Amino acid sequence: MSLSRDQIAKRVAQELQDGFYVNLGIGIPTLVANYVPTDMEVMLQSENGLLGMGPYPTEDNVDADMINAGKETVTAVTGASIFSSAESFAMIRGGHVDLTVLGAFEVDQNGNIASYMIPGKLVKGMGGAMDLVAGAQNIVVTMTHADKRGNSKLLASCSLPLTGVDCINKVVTDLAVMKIENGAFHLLERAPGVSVEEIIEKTAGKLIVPEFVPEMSFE
Amino acid sequence: MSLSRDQIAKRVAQELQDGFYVNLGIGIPTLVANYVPTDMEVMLQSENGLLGMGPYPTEDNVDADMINAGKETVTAVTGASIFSSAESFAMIRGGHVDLTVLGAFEVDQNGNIASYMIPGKLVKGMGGAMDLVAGAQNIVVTMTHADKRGNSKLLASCSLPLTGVDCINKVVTDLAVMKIENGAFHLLERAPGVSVEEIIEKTAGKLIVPEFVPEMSFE
Amino acid sequence: MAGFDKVVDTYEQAMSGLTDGMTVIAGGFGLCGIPEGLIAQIKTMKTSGLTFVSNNCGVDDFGLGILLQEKQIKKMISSYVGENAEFERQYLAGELEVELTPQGTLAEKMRAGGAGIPAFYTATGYGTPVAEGKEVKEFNGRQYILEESITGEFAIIRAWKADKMGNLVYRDTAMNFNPMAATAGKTTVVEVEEIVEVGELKPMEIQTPGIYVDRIIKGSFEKRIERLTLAKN
Amino acid sequence: MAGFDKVVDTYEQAMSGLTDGMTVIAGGFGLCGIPEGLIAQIKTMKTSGLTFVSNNCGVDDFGLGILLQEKQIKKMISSYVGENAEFERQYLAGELEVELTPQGTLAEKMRAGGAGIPAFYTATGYGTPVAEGKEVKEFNGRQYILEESITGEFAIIRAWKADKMGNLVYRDTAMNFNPMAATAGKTTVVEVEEIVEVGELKPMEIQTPGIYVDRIIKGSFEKRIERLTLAKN
Repeated sequence: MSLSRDQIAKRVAQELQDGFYVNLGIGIPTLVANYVPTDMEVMLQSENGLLGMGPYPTEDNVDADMINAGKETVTAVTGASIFSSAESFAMIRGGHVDLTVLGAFEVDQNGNIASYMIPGKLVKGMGGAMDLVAGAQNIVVTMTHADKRGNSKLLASCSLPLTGVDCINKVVTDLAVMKIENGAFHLLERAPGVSVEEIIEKTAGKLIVPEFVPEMSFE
Repeated sequence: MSLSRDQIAKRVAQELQDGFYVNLGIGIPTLVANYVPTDMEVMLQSENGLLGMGPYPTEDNVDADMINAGKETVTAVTGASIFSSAESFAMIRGGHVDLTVLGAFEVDQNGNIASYMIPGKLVKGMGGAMDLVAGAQNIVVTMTHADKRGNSKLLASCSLPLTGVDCINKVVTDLAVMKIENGAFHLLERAPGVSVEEIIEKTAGKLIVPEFVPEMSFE
Repeated sequence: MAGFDKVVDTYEQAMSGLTDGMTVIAGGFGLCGIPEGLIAQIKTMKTSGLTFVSNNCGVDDFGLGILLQEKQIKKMISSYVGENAEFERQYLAGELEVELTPQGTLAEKMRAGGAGIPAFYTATGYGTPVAEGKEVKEFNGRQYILEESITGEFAIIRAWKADKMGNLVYRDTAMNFNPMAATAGKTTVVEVEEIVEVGELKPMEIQTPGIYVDRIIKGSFEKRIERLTLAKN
Repeated sequence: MAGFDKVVDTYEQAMSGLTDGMTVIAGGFGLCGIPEGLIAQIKTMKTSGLTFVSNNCGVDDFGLGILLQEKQIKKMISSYVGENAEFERQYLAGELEVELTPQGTLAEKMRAGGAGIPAFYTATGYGTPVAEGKEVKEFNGRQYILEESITGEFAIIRAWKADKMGNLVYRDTAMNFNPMAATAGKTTVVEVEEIVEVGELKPMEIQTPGIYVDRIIKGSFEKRIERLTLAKN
């Protein structure tokens, strides 16, 4: 069975470590915040200038001046700091964020990512995505393994305009966990009940498959 | 009579305007603060991170954490702000300071300045001087017209290593006020009782002398 | 403090000197922290052919979007310009130029512009459409592109409090691009929620020193929320 | 907050990992805002061949000067290195390398290092000995030189207060180079006057977010004054 969005988020949450500063993109990455292990603390960075993003506010404490990078109203946790956009991206560009999780249209075997622009459609802009992929040492991309027509999104070479080059280390899809190294995807785990064959079939880029591929564990 | 250090400072103070942000270097420039006209307000910038430098402290309010760029204990005026060295030099380099006053060993007719290094002597460093001369739109140099042996310090071309090129607009010496423009010094005023001939004699660089050279006024 | 009193009474005074074809750096992220009254004044003035440097372009009927409606904007330099139907129409019709710039690069371009740094290298955008036509240079085995800084004839920003000398503090994430924008305008105009006496803001709490600020006006703000998101139960 | 508790109890722990030949970025201006106890710990450790990036090099018997006395410093990257006789002796004897860097360029090199910007252009130093061997480029009719950023294996800084997560506030002009130095170290160690509980420092008052800080130690400071200057009664 392919994973649900929440299950993908839950699997990504296993990449967290106590004391990590983490930037979560819009969509599935945002859900990761719901699965931070209870014995662990992480600080969420929002690139509009907030380190220590908290939950959404109650109706009583909504404040138009407290939003996240997705323009949603949020709160700040105890220990949070607020700063300018230049400072926020100094943090990101300077490699100080421990883990960045974001979505993508395509990822390729060389760690390139395409996530912001589909030619022919209106270009809305890259926002902070290019800075995030260029700055982070440790990036996890979350996406479905293939698009709705069954075309693989894990390619030999991205077909869409790139957001960044040679920057993605790890991909968590609805079917598998893979790392990217030396010009290939390396299959690390498969979703419970998903066959290695299905993953091979839906991966267009070079895929290295070890002898034994464990199922993801969610206990 | 050539001007005293205090008189030079007094003459430089006439370059101030109400509402100016001003950076005063070490030595004669520091004295300018004593001659700010009483109907005028200026804010003094100290490049270690203080905008709104006040007088020296009394013994009771000395604070090791409140110093100026000359490492002297100082106070802050009402309305002062304190910031990092990067922010301070962003201000300076970005041309936000209205007037900079500093000393020099030599100035030449092309607006070059040498002020930090005499080969053969120990090099102590340029501190913030290179940033100040590169950043300011409006710089006044204060110095004696000639050195102790009578050698002119206003040259066709500086002989010492430069602090900055093509950056000095105005020079106030013990003998004269000059502007620098189009590759020449232009004599604007002479010290009371000092002859135009003496100024010509002590100026090695190209000097343009108008028909009438007024004496400085100190009323 | 005559020479340092930067408070103006009317929006006309606040935006006086803005003329057709100028570049305006605007603070704000989405609709958060935008100088609402200064934008409205530009609409009133009907100034046109403007280039705006702003992370976003508001929504159809609020923020910079209202200047799009009036066709006063020639060009936008932004990182993200969704949420705006009129923007889309003008862009597709070729009536509006857009220079998409990564958000962090945009913030740094403003800061650099204010700080007298004409250009800097960044890895952001290398190998992407953003890098087209830009110089590439290698440092420590990695490729970087050269990005030039941005300044404008005007900067329009919002702060929380200003003292009369223009020392500013911001309120929470309404800070965003405002401090950098403040440094990058030849004339910087700030619209604030509150004007306080000089001395009320302490030296260490001031986030933008008054040296960057030319005019201050007290505004009143709608503070529209773009995406109201509440905790479940 | 186990994972975010950065407080250490001993100077040994604070400087653990520093080894011969490393580059250390140090905050402070003159003797103001220097991490006195961390410097003393480096003396105790006898680590040698160090490169220090610091605006100044202390005086003979205080600040970084005490590491000069022990010949632990191989190279200084500074803007001003007067007030130090042993410095002069070692420099003239060829025992000490010195890279003089304009003060604003030095501050910006640290900031850029922390911000992932490998190099930037500045007019500062163009046409002077500082420009030797550096790339020159013209922007808008003016000449600028390319300056590369600086990072170090360690940064040692002083702040006024830290919460246990490493959020920092500084005290008056003891701030100086400390915030930039904090960002430029692979391991950043801060010595503070006071450690407070998380939450005591408000989000908008924090000057260095904890993300830059790895270790915190409470120090006690002599705070020697280099030039006591008093008002004339």
